Amino acid sequence: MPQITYRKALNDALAEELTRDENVVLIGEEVAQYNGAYKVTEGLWKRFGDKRVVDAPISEAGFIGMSVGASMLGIRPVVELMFWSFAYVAYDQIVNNAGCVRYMSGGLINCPIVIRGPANGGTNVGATHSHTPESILANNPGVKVVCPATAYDAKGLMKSAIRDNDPVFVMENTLLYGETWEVPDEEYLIPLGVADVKREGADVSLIAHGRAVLTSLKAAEILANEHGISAEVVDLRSIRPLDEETILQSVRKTHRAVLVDENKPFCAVSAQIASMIQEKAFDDLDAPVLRVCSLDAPAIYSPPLEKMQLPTPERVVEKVLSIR
Amino acid sequence: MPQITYRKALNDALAEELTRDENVVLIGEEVAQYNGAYKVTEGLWKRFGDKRVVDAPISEAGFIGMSVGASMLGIRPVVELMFWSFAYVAYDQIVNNAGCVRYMSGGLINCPIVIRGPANGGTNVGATHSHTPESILANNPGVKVVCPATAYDAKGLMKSAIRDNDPVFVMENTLLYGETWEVPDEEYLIPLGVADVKREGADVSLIAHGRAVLTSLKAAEILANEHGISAEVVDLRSIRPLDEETILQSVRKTHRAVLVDENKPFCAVSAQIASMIQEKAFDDLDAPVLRVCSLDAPAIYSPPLEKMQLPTPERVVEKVLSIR
Amino acid sequence: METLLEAGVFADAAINRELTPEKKINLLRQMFRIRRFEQAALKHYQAGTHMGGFLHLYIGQESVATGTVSLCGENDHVITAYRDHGHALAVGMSMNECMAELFGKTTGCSKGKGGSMHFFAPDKNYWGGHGIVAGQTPLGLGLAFALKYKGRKGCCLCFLGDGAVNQGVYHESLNLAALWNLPVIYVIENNGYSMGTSLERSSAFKNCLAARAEGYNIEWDQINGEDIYEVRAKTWKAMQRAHDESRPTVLEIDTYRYYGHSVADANAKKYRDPEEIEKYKKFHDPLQLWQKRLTEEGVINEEQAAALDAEAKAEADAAVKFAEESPLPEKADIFSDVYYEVDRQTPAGRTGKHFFND
Amino acid sequence: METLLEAGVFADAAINRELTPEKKINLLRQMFRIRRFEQAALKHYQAGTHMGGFLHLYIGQESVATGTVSLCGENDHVITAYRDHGHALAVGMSMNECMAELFGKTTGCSKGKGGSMHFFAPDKNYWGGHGIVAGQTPLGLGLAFALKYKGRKGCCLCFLGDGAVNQGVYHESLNLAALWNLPVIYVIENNGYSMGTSLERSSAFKNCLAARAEGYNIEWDQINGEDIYEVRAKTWKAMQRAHDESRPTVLEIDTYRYYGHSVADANAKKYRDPEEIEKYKKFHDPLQLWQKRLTEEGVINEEQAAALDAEAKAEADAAVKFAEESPLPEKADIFSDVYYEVDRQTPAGRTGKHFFND
Ligand SMILES: Cc1ncc(C[n+]2csc(CCOP(=O)(O)OP(=O)(O)O)c2C)c(N)n1
Ligand SMILES: Cc1ncc(C[n+]2csc(CCOP(=O)(O)OP(=O)(O)O)c2C)c(N)n1
Ligand SMILES: [Mg+2]
Ligand SMILES: [Mg+2]
Repeated sequence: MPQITYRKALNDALAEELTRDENVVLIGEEVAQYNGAYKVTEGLWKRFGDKRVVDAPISEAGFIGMSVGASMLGIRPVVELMFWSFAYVAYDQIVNNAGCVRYMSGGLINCPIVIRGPANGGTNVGATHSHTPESILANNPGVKVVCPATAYDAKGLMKSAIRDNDPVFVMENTLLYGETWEVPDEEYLIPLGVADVKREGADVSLIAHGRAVLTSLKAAEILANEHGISAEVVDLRSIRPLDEETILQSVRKTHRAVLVDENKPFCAVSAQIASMIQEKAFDDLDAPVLRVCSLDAPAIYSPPLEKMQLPTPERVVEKVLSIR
Repeated sequence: MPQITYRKALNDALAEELTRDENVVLIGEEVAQYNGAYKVTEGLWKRFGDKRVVDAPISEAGFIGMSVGASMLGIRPVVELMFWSFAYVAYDQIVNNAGCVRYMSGGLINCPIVIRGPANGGTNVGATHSHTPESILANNPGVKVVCPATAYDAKGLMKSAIRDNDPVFVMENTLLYGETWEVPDEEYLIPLGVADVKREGADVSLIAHGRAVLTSLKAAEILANEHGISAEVVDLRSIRPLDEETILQSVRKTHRAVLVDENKPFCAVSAQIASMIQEKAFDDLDAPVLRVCSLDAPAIYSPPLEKMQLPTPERVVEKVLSIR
Repeated sequence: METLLEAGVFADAAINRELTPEKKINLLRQMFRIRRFEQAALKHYQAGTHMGGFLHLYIGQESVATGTVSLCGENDHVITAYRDHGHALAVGMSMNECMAELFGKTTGCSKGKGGSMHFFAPDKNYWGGHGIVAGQTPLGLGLAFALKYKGRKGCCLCFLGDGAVNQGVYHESLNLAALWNLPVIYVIENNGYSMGTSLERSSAFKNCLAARAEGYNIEWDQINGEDIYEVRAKTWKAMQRAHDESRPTVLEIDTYRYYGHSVADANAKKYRDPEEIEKYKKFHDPLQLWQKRLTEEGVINEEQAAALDAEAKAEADAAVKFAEESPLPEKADIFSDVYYEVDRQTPAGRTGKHFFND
Repeated sequence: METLLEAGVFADAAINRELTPEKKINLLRQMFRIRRFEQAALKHYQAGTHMGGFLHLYIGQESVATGTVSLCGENDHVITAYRDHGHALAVGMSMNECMAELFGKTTGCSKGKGGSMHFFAPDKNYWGGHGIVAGQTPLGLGLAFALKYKGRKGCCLCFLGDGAVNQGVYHESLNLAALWNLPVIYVIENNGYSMGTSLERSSAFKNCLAARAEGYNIEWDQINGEDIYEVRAKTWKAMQRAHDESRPTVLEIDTYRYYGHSVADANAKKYRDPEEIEKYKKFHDPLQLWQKRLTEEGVINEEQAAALDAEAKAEADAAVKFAEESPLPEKADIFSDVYYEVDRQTPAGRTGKHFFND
């Protein structure tokens, strides 16, 4: 299978869906002529033109709200946020309009909109640019949230997101754009709401989403090589809808779980899942469900320090050893 | 002790702090001449005048951001949001400016701002007006969040919030404004970060915040009278900082916990606390920690239905019986 | 102040000259229907048995929705804020589905899930009904974007209040509308107050609020809302600009609300001089003025007008009966209409957990 | 196009006539310092060993921060966006603390926690350094509010870019500034581009961006940024309006950035015709023009100017050395400067759990 980058996988997904459905339109800052601040939309403006790939002014609330309105009439906007952090200036449009209009209209309306962009720390861009809002957005019934960890998942989930008839928020990662994975040439889709066991194991379940999955895989490597512990790595892929079954199956097998989450700890996705596991697999647990999150402060700039602030394989290993 | 309403308790707290510190200024829509959409600021404009009590246009991002800026120069704004739901149009100003500027300036700045207003469902005002954002805001290190359940707590917490030198978000409840409790005439403060055991019990801990505390007390009544179960009711009062010790003491005593939370379940405060309890009191638990939250859909309008959507004493009792 | 009506000038506009007597009478009928519907709603809200939440009455402003919407063709769309009953009836929604919505019944236009602020009828190009001030302004822009994208010759009439102009998203929308030549018309219904705050206390401006459009190089105009002929003539110009040039317009229509901001408005008579309210009812009431106009034109007489009013009242009473007799949603209905895919039970809707109570 | 400088007219403004030779030379020194500081920063960013994140260079725009800030008195405050190095040095921050911040060291102005976008010096009335486009605009309004509240005769200079004018919160701020008569001056540094998007592709307007102020009844003016005399003369008028009448102003200063949007800007030379960049460097460079002006005025000669430049370069090199030799924060420092009460270990800071990793 060809090896392509996470960035290229997203680019291919967008190109394929733009080709498949003329109602798909890309909107965002610098997505067209500039080819995307992170080059995810490279070449698409040249190929699909002004109508299908639209450069927007710095008015996130305006163009996201506009996209929600257009989606009510059957357009399928795929909006790029240069950083998901900028969703905060459009928060009302995202939560109240994209998220609630179907309900408030008694189901007369649906919003087939996708909002995508990077949501991660680790690039020293400071506190305001490093938010990971998957937890706060997934708090709202009516929206869907996915966090792909690999190029393969990114492409398959993005295509499903674009075809989904509800609002879907795709959270990518600038640290992954340049990483490569095997991705087949043939078209494929990955359904929302299906987790993926990225590594089989027997002694402990490492459960994560987004880049934390790669951190977990590194930790599993160390645990196997240095501690003789066999860790299973469960990649949630989709936050809402959530694949609870796969999580529970893994925990029922390993009887131990450590959640790895790049969000700040308070009310993070890992809190929801820890709460769910202890509720539904109480008697299967041989130890408390533990969490490894970002160190609980705004994202620090200093490059060597921010590295320590995010979950590291070492911190994951340490947690696992504490409940071995 | 005199009985006063939750509304009057807040009004007294504001009046006392306006009198105590000339840098305290109230800003918000209809807070002055109209006396407040919910009359919490009644009489304050008449008494303190235009400079201290300021009517604002419908520009939440603008006047909250303005208040954050003024707080950097030592003003102590107390901003009213007619509904906390409207924070969503000011979300960036609240999270990135109030919440991060201290950190990004290496501690050179602090923002002694209070944002207050009702955050609750149950009044049939629809999905966009019924958000309970305590969980999503408390996700951010740098901010503080309190949710008073009684008039006594509302006054004591509001006064502490105004004197606090960090941003504090006070979430009130329109269904409680008219309720009365005993409140002493003498001045008192309630520190942030201290929970309150509202009812002692031995068999199960009901842990809640805001109006859910009253739901829990009703449930405790029923459990005692109809099922011979002695429930302890722990009122968090403060979400961040959080009093984990009081929660854990209660659970170590009762060995069972049910969390009651008017937020939607996914990543709610109750998820954070369930996760914390199982982590820190794993061996003390005789049953999984369970949660009773609002039914997981946007707030429905239909009055009889919205009543069912919020946690009811009956649903709490049912959960408790499931783990008796 | 006396009424500003200068008969003639706007009546002679082409778009008004083509009005048949039937059409003119229909405009009067629509205004009676809006007023009677809301009077019935108010009465039953105060009875306190069925309705909850907010009830923002449009009474006094009927000519705005009636006049503007009367110009809409099959590709013209309408969206507004929470004061949405008038527009709903103007686009052709039935009193039954609207009243039932207020009563929170399954037969309501939004199945009792939206309430007063959230009336919708996409089949009639009516997109709500939105509770967050100015939150609808980029949505209206999006409807215009979709029309242009699909090559349909139409426009979106996006209504907002005089207080809503101070929400930033409205300005972002204006810039996008002008920059991308989108056929949207922002109609500012200036009733002089945002809740208890007068125009002067909420907005800084030159000339009028619509004039802010100048900064975006957008055409704008000001309209005396008590004259349906003027409302139609000037709105039509804007609609032609949208249809033919795909350019936006901002219109400011001066009007007045007789009741409080909402039924919950305790101070309705405090921040406004009662004489001011009386003056409007006496000299500027759009129903009376239109009826007077039609009488002068010999299009209608006293009895006929009274009959229209009586019909409207009867229709409203019947709607109340319909609403009262309609069923409430079931508890299970709380979980429908959240996700399209779940409602349709598509493969996507059947994959993964969507709801998290247990 | 040739330079627009018309000598004389602005040089004769009272505020400029009172400039002593020393002061004029100091303005040149400041501009050299800004340019040399950033050239050194760029060099070490590209070396790739210490810095991360963004680095937005101000080179080409030096006259704006230098000219405007030179007018500030003890109650005048400054706040800007992420392109904040020039303003930081102009208000008197040392190259050492600024360079150390870029290197993420504890000796940085923000202890290495803010980085390039977040320089602060409240003791010098400098409030940052803000990364969210236009996010600083209501903060600047708040500084003005505080000054007025405390009865201090001062103002806030709030800088923003030409792309930032399309964020709604800026418009909300304009309305509040005008409505409440707040002494804030919004200075739009119009360098023609927001990242890769030209002014024309991002904003619809009449005359210029500043003219949008008209809709709020706010005074505005447009300034040729390459002429420090013009920058000072027109900005001073606005500051007098703020000081004496407590009224806001919007100023648009035309300028140009020589480098990409940030060091990460891969397309810096794609969306702008290289000739355009060369033309600016050749005919409109604010340093060269000011040096030429001072030479004509006989205030300075070649060698003296060269010496100033050399001093600036030496200062920048020393700052790099200082930064390199400074210590990094400790892991524990991640948790300081989050809460004032915790940092001070007050009773409030010692009550309840503030951090949730365990
Ligand atoms: C963002 C936001 N802030 C505040 C409110 C509360 N609110 C509802 S209507 C209203 C007044 C709006 O006045 P105007 O725009 O003039 O419309 P009118 O009510 O006069 O029709 C306010 C403050 C809201 N719904 N949304
Ligand atoms: C709300 C928000 N949206 C997008 C960005 C990304 N961004 C940073 S700077 C910039 C361009 C701003 O251009 P301009 O306002 O002209 O200032 P300049 O860079 O020219 O100084 C963009 C889009 C951001 N930081 N914040
Ligand atoms: Mg109004
Ligand atoms: Mg620019």
